[in-house]
Amino acid sequence: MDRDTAEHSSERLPERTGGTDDPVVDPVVELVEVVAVLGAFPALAGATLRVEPGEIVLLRGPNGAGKTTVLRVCAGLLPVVRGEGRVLGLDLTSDRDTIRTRVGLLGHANGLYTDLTVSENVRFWGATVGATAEEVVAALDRLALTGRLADVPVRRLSAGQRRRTALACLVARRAELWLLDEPHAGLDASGRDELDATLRQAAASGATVMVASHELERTGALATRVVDVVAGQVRG
Amino acid sequence: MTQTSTAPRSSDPGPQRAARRPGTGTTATRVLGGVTLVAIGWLVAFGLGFSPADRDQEESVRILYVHVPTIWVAYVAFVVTAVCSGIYMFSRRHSLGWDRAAGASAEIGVLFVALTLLVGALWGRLTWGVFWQWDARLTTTALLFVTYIGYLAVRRLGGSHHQRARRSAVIGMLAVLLIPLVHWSVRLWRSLHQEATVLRTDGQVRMDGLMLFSLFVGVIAFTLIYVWLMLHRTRVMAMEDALDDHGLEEALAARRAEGDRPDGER
Amino acid sequence: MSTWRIALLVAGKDLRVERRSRVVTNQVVPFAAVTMVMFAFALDADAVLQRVAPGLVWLATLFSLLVLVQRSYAIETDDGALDALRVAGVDPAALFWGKALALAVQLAVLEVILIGTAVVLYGAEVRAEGLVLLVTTLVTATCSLAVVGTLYGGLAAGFRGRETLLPLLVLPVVAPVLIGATRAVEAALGTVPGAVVSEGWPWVGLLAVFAVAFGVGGTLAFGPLIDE
Amino acid sequence: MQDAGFILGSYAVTFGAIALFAWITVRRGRRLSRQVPTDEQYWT
Repeated sequence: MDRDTAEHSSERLPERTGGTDDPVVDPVVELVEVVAVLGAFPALAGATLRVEPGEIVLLRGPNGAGKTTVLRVCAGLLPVVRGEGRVLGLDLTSDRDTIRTRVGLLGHANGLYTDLTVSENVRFWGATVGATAEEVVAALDRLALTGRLADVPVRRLSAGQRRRTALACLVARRAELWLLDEPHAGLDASGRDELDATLRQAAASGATVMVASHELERTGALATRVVDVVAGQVRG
Repeated sequence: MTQTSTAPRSSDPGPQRAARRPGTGTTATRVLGGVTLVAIGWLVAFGLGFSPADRDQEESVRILYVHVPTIWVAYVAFVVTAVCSGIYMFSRRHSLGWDRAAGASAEIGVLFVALTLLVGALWGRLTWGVFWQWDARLTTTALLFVTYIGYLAVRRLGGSHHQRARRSAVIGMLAVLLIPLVHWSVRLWRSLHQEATVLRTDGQVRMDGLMLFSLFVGVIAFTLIYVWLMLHRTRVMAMEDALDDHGLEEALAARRAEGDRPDGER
Repeated sequence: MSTWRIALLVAGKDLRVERRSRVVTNQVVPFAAVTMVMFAFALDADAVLQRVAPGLVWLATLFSLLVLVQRSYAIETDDGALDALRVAGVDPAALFWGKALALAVQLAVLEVILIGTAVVLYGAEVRAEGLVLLVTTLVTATCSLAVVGTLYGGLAAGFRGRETLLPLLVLPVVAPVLIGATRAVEAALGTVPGAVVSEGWPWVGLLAVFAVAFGVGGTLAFGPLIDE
Repeated sequence: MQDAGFILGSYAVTFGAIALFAWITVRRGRRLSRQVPTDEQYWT
């Protein structure tokens, strides 16, 4: 688990670790005919997907197609019922615990403690993976959550500001694979620009990004590749 | 492997299906069932007929021959639940068969404890004049009953089979740990506050040979009942699980067909 | 990060949420106090109340425990934080101990308040020679209740109907704690005529065994319980 | 027999309840085994 800790500038985002040791570039995500269920419902009825390092992949599809489930499976949250999956070179059935420490997921819910302030939330989530104080400050800067805003309890924020706080938590967590579920929802124009910039920068510094969205005109420009999700099936 | 075994059956299902009566029974369980019925007959004959009345308890001692074996077998059932849970959790294969055995055993155990409490209340009314006494053993048994009701509730929480198995295995192992703890605490509780009369709620009656033999027949009969019920209940559970899996298969096909419709995007 | 540092982080977070939201202070403590008053209405005799005061204190604590556990997991599930904790790869054992620690702190405060209430309302008296026993009992009973509450609360957290499932699971399990803590406090306060302080110590032993058993169980089993 | 009602009653309750449980189990088994493919029924 030695991460690259050299020289943290405020603008720098995490580097993928696997690449330096391993010259052969493995795919970050590799799903083969993966089936996952929510209760008794097969939300994912066969997903085959390959994502290379540094890509920004857009998962496109109508509501209920299974986009969220793809992300939750890749985060190691939902078990793979059938098929095979590897994330960051680790098996999705046997190494889920390790995978979880190395990916970051922004789901429908923000995963924030609404009674705590913005900075307290970011500090807490950063601390769960051992982020330093500077990294937390950098993450807050990155999403323009500075000044008075940083000390406001999350329950008093707008939906867009909460989304930005959740993103800052994600930045502080230094994930190697970013999984974002409708990240633009609720953001205003400037928030969207900040989000896009953050994601581009993450990808540029070696992280891989998967975004589920139905706002094509917004995410289409950002994504390096678009993958369709239809009726629980993914081919890409 | 499954393919080779299913092929001949599906090609020629007629005679095979006709030969076998549908259900969870096999020749072995039918024989076992017969033996169990004979044992129950013996128990009734000895318990109600041949065995003598007790000096103190008089005729009411006859209740003992069903009362004591039910609680003994219930304890065995809960230990089996814990052992099967442990095997499920710690074995490499995490075979669901162990989980189903644990669940079936707990169900039967709960049934037997319920019967113990019910019959015990009847007996208590006869010998003490009241249905319930806050005696150590009664209290422990009542708590045991509620604890395993909770275990069965956890089994019904939903989710995948393995989720159910993991959760209930944890609860099953903790619950069996609780038995000595509860027993000890309740014993201590009552021993410090001695009742005026020492009540006898257990089988610690001085017994003559025939009474002891009747009790022995009772234990045999109830153990056989337990085994017979276990066999059938685990098989029913296996089919319930299989039906669930089958439901998933159909749901998968339906989900895939949804995407293949011509108006689909692809 | 080590398990203990994460546990302290989680506990600190829980306590900070409480300090900000004041749900326990403004709702659970009054609830417990009202319960104590209701007991007095139900058992309308001074002598009886004084005698059963320790039992009523622990009964009120148990009811409050259920509410505290619900609250402890409500803050995790309200905005999907429990999922986020799992994705963050937080060690389940650390999560268990963190939440148990925060719960224990809240319970301890509540118990002190309840004993104070018993002194005022029921006429129970804290005697000097029983003070060590009283404090030790409070600490061990609190640990027992906190680990059991955290363990079963985690199991019930993700489900509809958890409000009813939790009491069904927890109450039979904590019966030994209720018995043991009640008897130990009776011995410490001398509410029962002829009670000697030394009679209370075996009960503290029982509580300690209980706390250790469920502490170990929770450390090992919390992961499978909260995972999907 | 003295107290015959209680004694016979407790025998009847015990075996009655067990028989009921057994009957429900077997009946459910019959119904399910028609729906579940034979190769899933490992005891056959």
